[in-house]
Amino acid sequence: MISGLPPGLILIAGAVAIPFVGPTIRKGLVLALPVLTLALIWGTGIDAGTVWSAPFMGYAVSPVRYAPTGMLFATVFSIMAFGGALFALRSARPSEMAAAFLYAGSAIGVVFAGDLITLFVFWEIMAIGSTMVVWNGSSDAARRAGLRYALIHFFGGIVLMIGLIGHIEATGSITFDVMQADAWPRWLILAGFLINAGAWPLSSWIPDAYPEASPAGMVFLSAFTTKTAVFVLLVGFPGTQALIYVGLFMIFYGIIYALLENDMRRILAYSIVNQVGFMVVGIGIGTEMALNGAAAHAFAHIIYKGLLLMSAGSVLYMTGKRKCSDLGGLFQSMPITATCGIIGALAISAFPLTSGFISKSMINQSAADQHMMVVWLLLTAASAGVFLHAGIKFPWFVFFQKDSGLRPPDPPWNMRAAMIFFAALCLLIGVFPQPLYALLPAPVAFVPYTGAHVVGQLQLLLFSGLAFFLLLPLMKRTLTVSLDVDWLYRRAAPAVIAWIARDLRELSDGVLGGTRAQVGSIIDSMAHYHGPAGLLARTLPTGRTVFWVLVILAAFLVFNFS
Amino acid sequence: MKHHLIPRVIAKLTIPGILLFALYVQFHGDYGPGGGFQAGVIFGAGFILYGLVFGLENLRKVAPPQIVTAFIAVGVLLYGGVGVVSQILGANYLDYDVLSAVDHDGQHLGILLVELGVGITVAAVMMTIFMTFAGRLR
Amino acid sequence: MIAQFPALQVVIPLLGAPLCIILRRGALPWLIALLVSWAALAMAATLLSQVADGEIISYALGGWLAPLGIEYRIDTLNAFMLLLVAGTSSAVLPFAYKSVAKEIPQDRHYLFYSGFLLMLTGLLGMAITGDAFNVFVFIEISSLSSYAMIAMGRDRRALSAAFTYLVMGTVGATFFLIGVGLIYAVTGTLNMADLAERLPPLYQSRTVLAAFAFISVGILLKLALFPLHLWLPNAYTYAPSVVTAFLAATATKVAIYLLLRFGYTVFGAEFVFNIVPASEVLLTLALAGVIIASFVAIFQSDVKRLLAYSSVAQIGYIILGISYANVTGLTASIVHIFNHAVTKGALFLVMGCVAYAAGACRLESFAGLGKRMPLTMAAFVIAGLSLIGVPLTAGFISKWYLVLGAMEKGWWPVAAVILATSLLAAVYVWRVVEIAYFRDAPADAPPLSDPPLALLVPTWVLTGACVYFGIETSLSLGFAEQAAIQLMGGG
Amino acid sequence: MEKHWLVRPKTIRLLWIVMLGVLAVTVLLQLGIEIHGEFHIDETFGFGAWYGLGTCAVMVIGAKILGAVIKRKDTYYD
Repeated sequence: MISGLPPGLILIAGAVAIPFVGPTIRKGLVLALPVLTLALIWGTGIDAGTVWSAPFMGYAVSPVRYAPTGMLFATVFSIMAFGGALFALRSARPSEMAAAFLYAGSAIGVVFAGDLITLFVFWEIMAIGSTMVVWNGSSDAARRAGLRYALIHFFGGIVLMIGLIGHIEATGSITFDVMQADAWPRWLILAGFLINAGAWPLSSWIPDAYPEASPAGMVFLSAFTTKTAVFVLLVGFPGTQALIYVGLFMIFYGIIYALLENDMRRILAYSIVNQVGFMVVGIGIGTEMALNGAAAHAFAHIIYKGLLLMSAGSVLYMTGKRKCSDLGGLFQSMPITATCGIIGALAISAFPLTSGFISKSMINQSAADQHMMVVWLLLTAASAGVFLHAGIKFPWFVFFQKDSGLRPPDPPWNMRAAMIFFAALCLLIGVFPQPLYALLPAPVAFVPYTGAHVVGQLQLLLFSGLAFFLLLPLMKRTLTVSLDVDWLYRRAAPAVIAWIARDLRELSDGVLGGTRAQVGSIIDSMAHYHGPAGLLARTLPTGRTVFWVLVILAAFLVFNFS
Repeated sequence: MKHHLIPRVIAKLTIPGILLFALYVQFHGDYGPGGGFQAGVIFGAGFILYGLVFGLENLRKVAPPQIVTAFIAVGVLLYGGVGVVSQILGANYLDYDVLSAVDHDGQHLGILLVELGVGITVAAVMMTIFMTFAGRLR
Repeated sequence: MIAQFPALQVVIPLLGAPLCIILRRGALPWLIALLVSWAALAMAATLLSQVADGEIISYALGGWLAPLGIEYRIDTLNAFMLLLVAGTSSAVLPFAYKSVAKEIPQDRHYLFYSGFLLMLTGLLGMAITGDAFNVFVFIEISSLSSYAMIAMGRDRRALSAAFTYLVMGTVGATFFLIGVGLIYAVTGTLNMADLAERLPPLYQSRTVLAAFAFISVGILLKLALFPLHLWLPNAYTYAPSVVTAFLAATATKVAIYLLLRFGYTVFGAEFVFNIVPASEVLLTLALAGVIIASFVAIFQSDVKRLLAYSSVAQIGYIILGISYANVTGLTASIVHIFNHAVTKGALFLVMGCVAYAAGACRLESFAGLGKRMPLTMAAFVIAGLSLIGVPLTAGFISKWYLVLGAMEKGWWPVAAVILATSLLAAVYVWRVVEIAYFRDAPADAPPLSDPPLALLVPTWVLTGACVYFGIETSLSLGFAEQAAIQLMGGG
Repeated sequence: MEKHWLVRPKTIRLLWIVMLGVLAVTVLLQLGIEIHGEFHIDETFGFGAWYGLGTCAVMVIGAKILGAVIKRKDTYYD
């Protein structure tokens, strides 16, 4: 009975209830519901398979399908929802908490989807939920970034939907299973998935929108959208060669941009792209071990990236500052935040005894096993690069470097508790990887802790550290942003339209104005035709309609008689 | 029009005739030329003539607008009601055969009532239109 | 008794209208209208359940059998339209009580409800009759009463809007009549089923071609297909709230029904799509309408007007589905007729709530409404999501089928346009949401709160329907599919 | 106010020494542990060390060069 319930619905129901209950009940609710979800998932168990089907739009949809990969992702999503809720317990407004739960619930919905329609339904709800989370950053910048975020995800939804419908039309099947990227419907589906994964060129929404969310909001955002994309790629397109190259590009794109970045949360946002790149490469390699590695890395990544963002969020929450150039020396007054942040940083860098070590190694090893030397070398270089941009750069510039003079205390107890919880998880998984291995879709025969591997990794990371400190003068923080593809739709497209529009207008307006004026002029010229008094919207005399009546009538008649 | 004696006298003489003729057209409609629509127009014309000659005020006294509008409704109700009665008696809407034991009589009765409904509505509508337009001028 | 429902379906609203005039005191007219409408809904539901298995009901008025007499002929599509029209009126009439009391002078209420019932009669009649000339009669009944209803709007511009609509509506109805006259001239019959049998041998006749041109242009004007939509925005903007909600949900939809009925049943799909270039004409106009009207909607400063332009765009979607000339496209059109009626009905009732509380529906008067009228704006958001076509709302079902139909034809650029314009819908819905939720009300704004339950409940019933029909599709989609198959099968 | 012990110059010098010591140890450890790579290059002595140092330098310098082109004032989009 209850086991047939789509597990995501628990959190979604919570999202509906949250705005209507008092603060005390709300706090209990947000902590209890993720636990309840976890209990439902594991109480039902993997043997349940496809629990039920129902007719919807003439198809037999199966909203609840238990499968190993789904279980793994749902487990970490529930843990994340719990940790995030604990972190957000006091700071988040009811609307933000509700949005976050809608978001988390629909992400869990996606990973249990047994068919493409259910998947798409939850996919779109996830877009709405996450947009609401961004908006709850409640600044003007958050509102604008949220709109861009929403439009990109709606666009991704469109690409995905055309692909899905084309696929369903061609095959007659709605089952969500392994697909071959061999015809344009499948290419579109792949593209739709990759947009959510943050693949270049549509990746800039991550550093654009996520850092505008509230401190707690970004903790939630980092976990679900990109990782559900990893999930669907894992299930739908394992072994698609193109993904190796996409993934490698994402990895180095993330490193380079993170190195250039000044905003601590944008550094971490770029590092999301980087880390998802590792998973995408693993999916592209497509062997059993590579897929295991991708899944394990997603699991580990959600936790340590959540931890890093909690640490960054605590700093932002306590100081109100987010730029590296404004921060520094915080380890003295925020020891717990700093320690947890460092543990997260070590985990993301795949330091031995942390969760990243056991998961990333699997991906690297699978590349080696397949004798992909270039891929392996690049992945190894990237591991060093991760340590550079996230492993050292983030903690160094936030907690050490110069003394900014700021002496904020550690954040409130709930934030500390959430950080300690996640830090402990990072270490536990790193030391005892067996429980995580047991969750993986395929049996694991991988032993991470061999002397050679540990030594090799230590050499790599420690010498990267050396490189960091030696090259420190080259990495002086500057008050800058880096141009990215979003420049095209934030700057170039409006300017081009404005340029054309200006040419269409009288020459007197041709003087170069500020960009704002240019954008204004597009809107003006659009409004000229479409606005309330515009040509296409004006209350025209009836004669105009009669004219059109005659035109259409004539069209019919002329075509008929010719 | 108070001083125009001749129109007043002639109107007084002809109005009863017009109304009588209207009733003739109405009830003879199923045997000869005529019917509810024509009868209604003629009947209404009688009142309109009265209104033209004796003024709107007097017409309003003879035929209070509220009652006239009500008659629009009554005519429609009569028309529709006959149809509903035939339904109640077990036939289709507006199937008059069932209105009497003999089919022929039923047809006769049905058409008579329906035409009466039409006549009433048309007459009332004509009067309403006249009163509305005449009233607008002031 | 049930055998008489086809006639009663039209007769009861028809008799209700004069009854409102006679019993004009107090709330009686409203009560009559409400009861009549609910009765009509019950009958429509019964009829739909009777034709659900594909049966066709034929009812001879006055006992005169077709093709001599007037025949009411009910297949799935008719019954579905009846349900839609009666259902919408039953949902908006409870709303009318308070809304009309606020927007229309007390001494005209009885006229309002009487006119409303006539409008209902006309729309039901158009949907039920199987006689081409009878259609014209009902078009006139519904049109004349809707002109009067629009003219009752508070704003003085309502008068000019009604007048424009009157002129254009009359042009449309006249074109329709000319066309019916032409086919009568060549076939000697007005019964649709009979026409369907007699027309095929005459397909090359110029009279028939001309008749088709006149009838379709006449209907396209009534259904407000771009660029023949110019009467619609003003009419919807200035009419009383209830009238807008009712007309937006039903009037253009019944006109679309006529297009389907004449296209598929009377002239036949073979004629319409193989002999006449209807598919190309409809496709072109529909795409132009969807794109341009969506853009125009973005730039409106009056939310009612914005929604009116969105209606023009949505009508474009419906016509798009028809232009595919396949079962999926037709299903999409019919289901979108239904889903859009529910969605727009809900949105215009929200406008009614805003107009009731704030007095106007201008964009700037929405500032801060998210906090001040939370329930009303929540309904707007949900119905707005349905307008965009977000999953789990009614709009999604239509969008899915529209795209699926395009894919079956291999017209994937059309599919891309459909989905891209839903981004435009997202933008214009967003404009309202942004102002309602992200802009604070001016400091000197009078206090506002959600309207009374009498307004909120009907609004939320329709809003709930947007979600309900997005999840439980057996009613909307099931009947739409059956109707589409019947139409394509030449039924 | 006295500086935190961790940021005193004396400590930092100590840290550098310790760090260089640890670096040396990790490389020297390889003498005792045989590494079986899949490729030849990863079996070279101190592969992790020189590869990590080298690629990091490349990445930092690459980023620096790219940054010269794509960096803008952080009020660019406002």
